[in-house]
Amino acid sequence: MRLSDKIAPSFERIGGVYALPVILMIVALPLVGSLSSWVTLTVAGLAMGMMIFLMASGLSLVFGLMNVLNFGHSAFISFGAFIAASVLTGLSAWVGAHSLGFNLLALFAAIGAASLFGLVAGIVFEYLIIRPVAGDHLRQILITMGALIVSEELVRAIWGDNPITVARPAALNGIFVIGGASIEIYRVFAFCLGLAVFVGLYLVLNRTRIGLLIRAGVENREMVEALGFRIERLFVGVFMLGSALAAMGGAMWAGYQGTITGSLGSEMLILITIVVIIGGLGSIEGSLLGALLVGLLGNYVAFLFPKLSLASNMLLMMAVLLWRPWGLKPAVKS
Amino acid sequence: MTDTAAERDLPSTAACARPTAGGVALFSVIAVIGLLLLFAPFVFSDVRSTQVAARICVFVVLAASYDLLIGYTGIVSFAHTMFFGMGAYGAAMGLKFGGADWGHLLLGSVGGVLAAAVLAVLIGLLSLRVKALFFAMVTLAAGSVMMVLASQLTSLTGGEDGLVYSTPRLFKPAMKLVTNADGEAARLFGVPLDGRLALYYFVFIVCLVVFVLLARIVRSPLGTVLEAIRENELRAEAIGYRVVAYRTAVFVIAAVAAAVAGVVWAVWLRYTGPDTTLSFDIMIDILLMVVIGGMGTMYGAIIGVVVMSLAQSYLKDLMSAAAGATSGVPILPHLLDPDRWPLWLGLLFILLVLFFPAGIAGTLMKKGSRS
Amino acid sequence: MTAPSIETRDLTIRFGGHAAVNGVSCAFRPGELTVIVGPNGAGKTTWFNLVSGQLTPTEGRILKDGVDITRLSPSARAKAGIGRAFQLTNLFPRLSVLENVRLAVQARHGIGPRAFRPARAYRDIAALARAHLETTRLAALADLPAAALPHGDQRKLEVALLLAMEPDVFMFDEPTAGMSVDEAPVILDLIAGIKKDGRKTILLVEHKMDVVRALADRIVVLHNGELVADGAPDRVMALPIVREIYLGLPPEDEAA
Amino acid sequence: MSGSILRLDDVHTDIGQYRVLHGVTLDVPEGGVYVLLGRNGAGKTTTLRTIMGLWRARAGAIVFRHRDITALHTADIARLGIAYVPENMGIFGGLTVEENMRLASATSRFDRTRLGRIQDLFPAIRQFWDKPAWSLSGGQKQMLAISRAIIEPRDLILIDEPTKGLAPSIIRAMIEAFREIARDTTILLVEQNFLFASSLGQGVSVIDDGRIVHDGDMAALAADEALQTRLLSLSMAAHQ
Repeated sequence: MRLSDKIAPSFERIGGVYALPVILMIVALPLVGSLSSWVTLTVAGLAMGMMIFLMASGLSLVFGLMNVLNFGHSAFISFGAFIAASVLTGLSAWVGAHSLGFNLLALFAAIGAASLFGLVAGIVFEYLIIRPVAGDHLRQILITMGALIVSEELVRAIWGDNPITVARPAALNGIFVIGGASIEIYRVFAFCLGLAVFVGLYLVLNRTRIGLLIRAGVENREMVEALGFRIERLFVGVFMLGSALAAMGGAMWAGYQGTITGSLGSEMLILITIVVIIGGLGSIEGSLLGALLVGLLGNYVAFLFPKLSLASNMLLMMAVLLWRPWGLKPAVKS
Repeated sequence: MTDTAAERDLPSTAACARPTAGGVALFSVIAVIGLLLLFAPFVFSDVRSTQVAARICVFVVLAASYDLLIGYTGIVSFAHTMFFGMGAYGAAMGLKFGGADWGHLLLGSVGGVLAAAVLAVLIGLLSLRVKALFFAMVTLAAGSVMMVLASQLTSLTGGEDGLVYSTPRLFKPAMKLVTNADGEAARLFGVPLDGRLALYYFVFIVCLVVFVLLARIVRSPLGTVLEAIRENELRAEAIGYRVVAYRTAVFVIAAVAAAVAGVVWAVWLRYTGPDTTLSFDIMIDILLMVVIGGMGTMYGAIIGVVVMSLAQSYLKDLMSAAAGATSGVPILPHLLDPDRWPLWLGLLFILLVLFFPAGIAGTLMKKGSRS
Repeated sequence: MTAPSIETRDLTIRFGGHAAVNGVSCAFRPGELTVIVGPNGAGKTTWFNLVSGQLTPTEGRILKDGVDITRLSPSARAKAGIGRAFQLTNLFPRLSVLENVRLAVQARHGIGPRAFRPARAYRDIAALARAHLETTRLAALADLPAAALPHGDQRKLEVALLLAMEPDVFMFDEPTAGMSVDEAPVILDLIAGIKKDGRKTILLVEHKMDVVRALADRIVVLHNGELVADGAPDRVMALPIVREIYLGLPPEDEAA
Repeated sequence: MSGSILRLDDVHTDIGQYRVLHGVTLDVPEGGVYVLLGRNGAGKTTTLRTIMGLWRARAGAIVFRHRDITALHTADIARLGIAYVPENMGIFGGLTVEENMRLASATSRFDRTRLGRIQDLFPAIRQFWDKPAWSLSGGQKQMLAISRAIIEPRDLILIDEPTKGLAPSIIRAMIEAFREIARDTTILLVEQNFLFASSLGQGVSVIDDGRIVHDGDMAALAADEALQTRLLSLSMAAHQ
């Protein structure tokens, strides 16, 4: 704190922690050297960040509202990815058609199916796993960990132990070139979808009565009930939404990766955990920040120092924790 | 009033101070297990059973040290296998790159254990000052990165294949501790006094010493401080205990115990790889053992380890039989495939957390206290 | 006149724009019992939290026997001789009554190099703990978990913990809150006993005027985070400004 | 007075393993202020929380306007027209004063005249309208909590020790406010401060050890010092 006292005011002036992804992008430019590579990497990083945001936002939101840390969250990512892959395989005629309409239809069907699964499975999960251990963090951590194991084994039992190839819609498969930088259409699509979800979530939380209820419920659940609202229904709704977002993110991720395996869930758990820690638990702004930083840094480092790429997220997390032990933008609780 | 209402339903450690009928039964079972482990090479003649006994010894240390964290201090860590692995890899590298002698075993082991301690201090100071949930997440991330490192730094760790090495001569099967007239290893109750026996007792004694130390810690004034921190962190700080320092200390103690268990395991197996030490499956096993045995009961760790180890071999056989029997049914054989063993483990785990949060030892100790 | 054992200089803490404690300077001497009064929201408990270390001030300094302790952690301040009993009962619920007190004794006297011996073996520490239970009339309940005690006994245990810390500065935050009429005197007698010792500094946040009158050597009045009066009880209670804010005579802007 | 609005019939409530209420029977008449007196730990708060459904009665019945509400969900009880001002006030500190009020109004829109009356009653509500509620003082938070309870027309308001920790000057202002509020609603007031309670209440019940030990007229109780001493062994000098 003492050292940074002089930098702090100007840092806050340029946007505080919100400026970090931009600063990272600017710093990366001279390091990467070539503008076209930088554009490609940046677009990839932003797209990856947005997909991770989709997956992580639910984890963070559910924590903020219910004080529940759901290690089983990534089960929804995994199921979402595999369901989307199955739908895309089933709709292979649409996926392969040279028509943007049919391509998009197939993709939306896949994302829709995954999200729908997230919604439905979210209710079941909340009722069976989360509700019985409400208020007991230790048992929560344990039971959701158990749920993650079970769901991951279920994925393997249903889709097998071998990797599955995901068919990507033809129209989104292409690349367009701007000034020597090649940009994958799918990445632009992923970025836009994630951004739209973020804006929607932000508006709901800050501009609607439901959002007001949610924010009040975060502070004092009992009082919200004494004012006449059934808060557990609200919370179930939020849990379902979070699960659906995770499944949606998983579906997008499946298309992005092209190949998925049964261990997708636990792999992504680590990633979204790091994102949520960096961003600060409980706030969607924090999740977005964390996700963008992880996405961008991951891509830059993979290009600059391939050997370091795996450790880069961990190093980023350590650095953030040293600077702000509660993350960049944690939810404010009274 | 409202805050403590929930806590009042939990078992009280203070109330468990007097022996109950269940407690007596529990300690008899533990005594039997202890005796069986002590005489394992003489009771079970086959190699496989000795292997199980050694594994139980190592995992008792792992589970007990983990219970020190989760049960006594209320710290949830997912990095326990990381420390286990660091001890194992330390010993393995010493023996592999240095040579199969005591000096290099000691060098590697001390190196591994020290590295684990240093890393535990770092993680502890960095993140133990914040919330329990947060710490769980940080250790989860750290543990997984360590696993990635182990599989990537092939030149040091052998990557996915791991390291194979020899142990000091004393532990080699050909070693004769006492020779008889024919120049062969002498037999005691029909068991040859060879390197195998020495190796088993090396494992047993080291594990026993570490376990006894851990058990003494929880009964010492330090143990009460740890429980106080679990119960009411702010008040513990207010009466003069540096909570972060105590938490970090107990995290380091647990890490060192796990690393020592790793050293022993590496020597016993003569092989160290990600699957035998670092894997997340082992982390889950440890968690399950502690939860089955009962959190906050050092002796519960023993019960948990034994139950798990027996169930693991028994249930797998049962599953393959069941999978064969249901081969006509659609998805069922897939669920009953022995490879799907974690599925049932996970289910068992969930049910335990839901219905028996006190575990076997905790539940037993309460039995008979009312009557 | 003895040197002050505890002193705050320009002590200020702001939450956002709101100064909960604003430039409070005062010093307290051994043998003196000071009651801190003021309407709700005046900053009494916040000032306590600053002195015992639960909060860190935005500005100003805290001195213990002339040594700056502003940046010390709560545990370091406890070791430096500042003991605090809390307004809301704040114990170790699943540990026994004896263990609760033993923890405080142990924090005070240390366990030295004997850390590995079983806790039972520390007869000296256990004996001290039992003595404190006798003083607070809790000895019969020693083996019960703290959570099982009725409210009044939990408050007594709270005080027993404070006694066991053997501090130089005793800070009580409404020690008799929620106690029945027959229980409260036990606590008040204990406080009077500490005062008689003559070497301890006692700070007491209290609302009940009968308690204030019976015990106080001195009254400090806080209002809106600021120190507005400080002095002998009769003199302070007679000050117009105190009558105004504490007894609310002129109904000027109440809310502010 | 037009009959009873709320009746508790032999209500027993446990908190965890502790039996707190051992048969509370209470009859709150419609209109005015009814006081439930008792020393700390007597079961006052538990009684209110049981009425609100925040804690469940193990036995007995709670009847509101001829309707058994014993097993209803808290939110449904609130929707019947019962407001609750808890001991800790239940203010949402992270929300603004306006947002706190908005949550309590049925439609997110305010009845302007009603709001105006409240703001006249409690000027701080107007003054801090768009400020975060955590920045209010204790007394102001109490006023916000009460404002929240009356922003909609309610039949019954349960208020738990509103004077706790407040300076006498604020308490005096509060007495005026409560008289004003009680004109068109019933208040069930839980108190420990006898002076405050006696200046407001018409009817009174005294609770001790989880049982009602006295029912009657406030004026009679106020006049009978021996009865006061017997029933309320508490420090009445607390706020003098």
